[in-house]
Amino acid sequence: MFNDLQTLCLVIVLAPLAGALLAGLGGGILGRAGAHTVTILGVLVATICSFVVFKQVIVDGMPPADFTVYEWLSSGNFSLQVGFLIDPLTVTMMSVVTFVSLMIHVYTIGYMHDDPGYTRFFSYISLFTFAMLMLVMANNFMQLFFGWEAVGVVSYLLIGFWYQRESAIFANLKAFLVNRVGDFGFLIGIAAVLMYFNSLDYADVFAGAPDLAGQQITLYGTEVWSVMTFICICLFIGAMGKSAQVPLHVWLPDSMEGPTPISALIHAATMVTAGIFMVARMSPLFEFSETALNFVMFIGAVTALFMGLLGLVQNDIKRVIAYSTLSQLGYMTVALGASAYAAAIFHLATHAFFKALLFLAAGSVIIGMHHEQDMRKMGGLYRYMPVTWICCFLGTLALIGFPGTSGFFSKDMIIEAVHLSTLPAAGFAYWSLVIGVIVTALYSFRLFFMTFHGSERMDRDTWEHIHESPAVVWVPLCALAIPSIFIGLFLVGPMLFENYFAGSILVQEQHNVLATLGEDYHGPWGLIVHSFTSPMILLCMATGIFLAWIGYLKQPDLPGKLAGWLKWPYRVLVNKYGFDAFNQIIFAGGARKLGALLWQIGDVKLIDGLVVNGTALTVRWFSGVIRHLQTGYLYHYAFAMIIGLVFLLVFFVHRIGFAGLTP
Amino acid sequence: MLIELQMILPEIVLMSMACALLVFDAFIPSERRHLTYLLAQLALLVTAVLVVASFPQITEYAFNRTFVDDPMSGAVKAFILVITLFIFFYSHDYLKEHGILKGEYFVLGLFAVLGMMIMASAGSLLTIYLGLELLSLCLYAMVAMHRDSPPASEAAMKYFVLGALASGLLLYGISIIYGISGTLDLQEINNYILYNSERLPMLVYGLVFIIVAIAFKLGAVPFHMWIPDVYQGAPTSVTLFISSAPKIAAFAMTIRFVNDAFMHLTPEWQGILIILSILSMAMGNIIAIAQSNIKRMLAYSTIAHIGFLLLGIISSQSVSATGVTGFADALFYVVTYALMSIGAFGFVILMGRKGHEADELDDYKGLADKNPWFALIMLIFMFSLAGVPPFVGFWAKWFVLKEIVATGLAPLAVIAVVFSIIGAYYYLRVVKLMYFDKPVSMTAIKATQTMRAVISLNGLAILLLGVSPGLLMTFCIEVMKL
Amino acid sequence: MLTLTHILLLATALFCISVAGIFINRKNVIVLLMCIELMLLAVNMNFIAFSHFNQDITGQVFVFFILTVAAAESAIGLAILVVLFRNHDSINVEDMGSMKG
Amino acid sequence: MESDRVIVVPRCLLRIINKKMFELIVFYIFAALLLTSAVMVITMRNPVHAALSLILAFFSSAAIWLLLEAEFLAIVLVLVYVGAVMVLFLFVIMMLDINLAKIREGFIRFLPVGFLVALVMVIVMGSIVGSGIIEPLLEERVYYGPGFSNTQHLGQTLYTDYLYPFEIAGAILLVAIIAAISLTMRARRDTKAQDPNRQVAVKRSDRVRLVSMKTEDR
Repeated sequence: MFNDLQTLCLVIVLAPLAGALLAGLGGGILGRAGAHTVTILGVLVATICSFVVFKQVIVDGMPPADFTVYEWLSSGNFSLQVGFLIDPLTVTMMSVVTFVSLMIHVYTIGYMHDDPGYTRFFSYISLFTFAMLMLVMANNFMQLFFGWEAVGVVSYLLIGFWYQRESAIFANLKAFLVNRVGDFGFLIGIAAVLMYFNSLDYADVFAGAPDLAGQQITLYGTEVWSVMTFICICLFIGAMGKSAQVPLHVWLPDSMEGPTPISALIHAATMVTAGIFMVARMSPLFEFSETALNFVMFIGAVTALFMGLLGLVQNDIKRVIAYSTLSQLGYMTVALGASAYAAAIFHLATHAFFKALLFLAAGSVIIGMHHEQDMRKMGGLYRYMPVTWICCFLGTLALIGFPGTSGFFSKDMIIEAVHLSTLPAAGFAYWSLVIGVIVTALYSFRLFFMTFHGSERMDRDTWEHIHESPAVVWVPLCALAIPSIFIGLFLVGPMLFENYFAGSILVQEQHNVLATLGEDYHGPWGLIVHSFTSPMILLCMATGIFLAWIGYLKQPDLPGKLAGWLKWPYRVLVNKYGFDAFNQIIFAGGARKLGALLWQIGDVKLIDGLVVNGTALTVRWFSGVIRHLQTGYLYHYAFAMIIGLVFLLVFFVHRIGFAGLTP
Repeated sequence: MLIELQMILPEIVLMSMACALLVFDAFIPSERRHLTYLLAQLALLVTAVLVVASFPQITEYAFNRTFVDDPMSGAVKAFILVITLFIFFYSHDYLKEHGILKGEYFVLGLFAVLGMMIMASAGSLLTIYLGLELLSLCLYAMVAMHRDSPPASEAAMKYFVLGALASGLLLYGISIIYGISGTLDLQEINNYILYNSERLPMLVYGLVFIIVAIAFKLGAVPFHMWIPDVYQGAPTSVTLFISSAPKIAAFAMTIRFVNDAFMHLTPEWQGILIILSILSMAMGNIIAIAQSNIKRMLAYSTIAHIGFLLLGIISSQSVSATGVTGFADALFYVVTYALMSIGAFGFVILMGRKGHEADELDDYKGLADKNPWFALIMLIFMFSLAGVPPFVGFWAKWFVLKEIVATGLAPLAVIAVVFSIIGAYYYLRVVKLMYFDKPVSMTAIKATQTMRAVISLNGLAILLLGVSPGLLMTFCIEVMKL
Repeated sequence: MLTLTHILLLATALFCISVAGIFINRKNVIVLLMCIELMLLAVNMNFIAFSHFNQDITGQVFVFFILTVAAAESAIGLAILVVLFRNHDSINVEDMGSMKG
Repeated sequence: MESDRVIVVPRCLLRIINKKMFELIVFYIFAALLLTSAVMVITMRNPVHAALSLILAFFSSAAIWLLLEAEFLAIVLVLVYVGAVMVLFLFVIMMLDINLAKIREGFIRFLPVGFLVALVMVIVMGSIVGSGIIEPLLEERVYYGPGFSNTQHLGQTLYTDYLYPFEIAGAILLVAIIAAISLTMRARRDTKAQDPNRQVAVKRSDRVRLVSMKTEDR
């Protein structure tokens, strides 16, 4: 039995890898059909095997398995292995990943049909599947980190897939650099884990966590931190990069430069959830640091609310959904902070379905509109694209959490859980999420109304050619619409309130908000009824929809006027709070672009007088100065050496106070 | 005496073969110059075999303790010889292509290797100094070797004057240490410091001068000024040489000083090195962003990497057992860095042709369209230098960071990480140019088959070491059990 | 009475003068080479002083080697100077600034 | 033989100056000479003058070395340095036709900064060295005295204890020779000398180039 599982796991991981290698290296020989056959076959095998393992673990109740497959490196007391940890959390993720990936593969045949990089593309997405599986199945930190990096690299390749576009390359570089920030935080966290636990295996680390809970670390000078807080915050910085939390979120909206449905699915349904998964996996560590949990919750709340607000002013249909993704990831992060890990994973699963649905619907609209993505040039499409219209409507309902839809269950549970949480950040998080509900409803219906209702604002040429998308596009839409509506109904009970994640997630007694919630749980219908009896959330939602109805159907000139009145807030939103500009200066821009960027910032008068401007000026001044230190003249070089010498002498010899030791 | 001679057999053989080569080269016509090259490679190979065959298991001394034979010296010599094999290989193609193929290049190269070997197994301040001078003099001459190139002679002059200044500082420091302790023997200095800690300020006075000279050789800020100009001005084959093997030798020299002689001054030299390390990482990474010449960019990248290497040396905790791995990390770092560096500069050679150096970043635009395989190899070099897994550069950084955190210098690790993020930008820019930009000219790579094979081998070595770094790391730990 | 400190101070002064010579001089490379000789002379002074006051011949042995190396060094330095002059038609330090930044 | 070494000094002087005082006076004289000539080396505008000042510096330090009983090295300094290295310097100065007028321009305006830094350096280093905490290892100063052969002692140490460094020094000199020759020796382009080897080995392809040209349209 055990060995069977081991073989099965190896097959799950290696099948996509084999597919990727065959398609990538032998693409020329295999041809297009050959390439997509081998990769789909590989992923199909992985999917089936994943389901088998899923059945064994969840249905048959097999105990969690943790085994090493291959010892990679052993030096001194430090060793690295490739190993798998198979428990409910893992198998859930495995199934989601392989299934979504399979869908991507199939969909790609149609979507990328005319692209010259066809085989390359298949190779990438198969490689992505492999990396993601390594990540979720890891039984140690190092393997997790490798999967993590590999996912990042493939994502980097995919964002820049259409490298002829200047913007794609820029987005590409940005994604990579921003993720590096997170990754290095992550790496320091892992190094700290190794230092304090002397092991990188989950089992050892989780077992040792309670002993270390009280230990302190002196960071700098007199700054004393709890070890667990330090480790958890470092790890969470990694999660912030991958799961796009403020302020490391900037790469995600730009990643929409990649091929539409594929990159959207990866960047909405699978890859970005790696951070959420990781924190859930590390729950035995996070549970020992309330500071870290507060931090997580705070960051999540900020992301959920403020990224949602940004969705209000975007006019590109894909970008609205991208910001909505950020906001929903924020909801998941808040759930993690509230120790409702199960709720986070649950929202992750439901979100995967309805967000994929919305993206594909957007893709369908874009195809119908002949690659027009600006919503200001749409309107009234329900007449021409009925199927897309219905599906989009259902997806929107799920997204705003309309009672009964899957989004309702997952999101409502998160809000309730936060309400019960006793952490200091919970108050702020709760109100952020509640306001977030209004915002979600508003931007979702804004998108819906602007696209499908109201006056027809497209030009005549486009108007003549609008048509419903072909079956290869709308069939997957319908296929996704069904789980978007119903899956929550079936999963909410078992996943949240029964012993589904037994052993894989640890929650301490005093944080266990889900258990408290479970005491009042009377089946999914009870939840729906409850939402009508205490209707605050429902009212928020209705407000949002009402505002959207007023602003975008009844009085379409109102938003413009509003923007005119509230100039300053509007600009702040349009400029995305200045994050992009800031990051460009600090991280991505480098010395070259500084001048131009400073000009831009000065031009928009966005953050005049704020820290950013000062920092940017300082950096520019600094880099300008230090580059000129290298004058090319010999005497300056010698001078620098002597100044360095004199400085060291004064600092190290005179400081010791040799005078006191004079005989 | 016989045993002593046996211990320095590799050095004797190398020197004899270098002299023989010198005579041989004078008598062969210039069109058979490649024979000189082959013989030089043979000399390296024979020496390498001798070093490996007589690999020392314990520490032994010879010639009144001026010569030390220990596992570290054996390992460092072996690494230097192997790296130099690669270097000569790339150099031969370059020199031939640019019409400056001269026997002296290889003779001086062999003498430089001899100097490095002497540094690696120096047991006395005198031997360190002489080894260093032997190396430096060869390098000065090699930089100026391309006699008709104005930048080369300018670079050589700058290198020479600053190098002489640095060796003057080194000598001043040595004289102070000698005056206080009354000996040149590293081990005896160590003992003296142990029993005369009340004379600390004077010893630190001498130490500062010595560290400054080490910093100059390694290229740590603010003693780095020669590096960009020399790297840019020198013929690429010489740049390739300077940027790799001598760094390993300088590392060995550093260990000889800080571990063999000044182990009891650890807090002091650590303090100095921390400052130098932070400055190097900061300046190297920031200024590199503004460069448009790839040789100059790689020069600043060297400076940044030296900062990281210093971190590895810092992270050894004085005399405790954990200190061993700190030095081992640094050895791992410098060896893998040398491998990446020769790869990157070798690539510049590969891209160039007669009358065209291919040292501007624009020359790399659109390489992926013209030659996907070599673009991939360059991508490996760049990613590895940037520290992206699974390439070996990542491991080098990882081991150092791990040790620096274990030493209790976590803020330093954070600084290192921040600057390597900034640093990733300019490596990625090269990748971006290769993969996403339109080519400026469609001239294909014009290089020999063997050159292509060796550079591919170099790239694959970086990948392989990245996939299984354990072997090399275990070896480094083994030899650094000082 | 002549003490060690006397000589060390003299050597230090000489050392500083020679180092100053390297960065004061902006016109003539050949004087830079002379400054280097001067610097080595200062170091030699140190060694000989220590050798004398410690009654240890090792210091003189070191000076012997420094003299040897310095001779070799100046030979190479002058050779580079000649090459430089041929290429630039000048040995002006300020003319050597083509590489910077 | 002691009687031969008598130095005639007026008795009145001997009363004031004992041997140690005398040593100190000699030291001060030559130290002053040394520092003056060193300053001249770095300030002289004409390189020939600088080289001559350097020679003076070598002479004065040789004198100080004699005071410190390093007779062999003092002689070597004069013979090798003044006799060979400095001559080489002068030779190169003469050989390169240096434009003296250009060298004289703008020197003074850099002087204050350089002087200031040099002063700081002197203070920083001098305050350490001059504080007197570097002491000899011996309690009392010992002289070898007249009967002792410095050269023999040095040679014995050099060829026994320092054999290995001695060999390395040989290698360094060899490198200097190779480098100096390979950098400066070049076949003169303007000579009319013939190389029979090349004349014989010439092929048609070296001399004649066939060019295919498009016929011109009329």
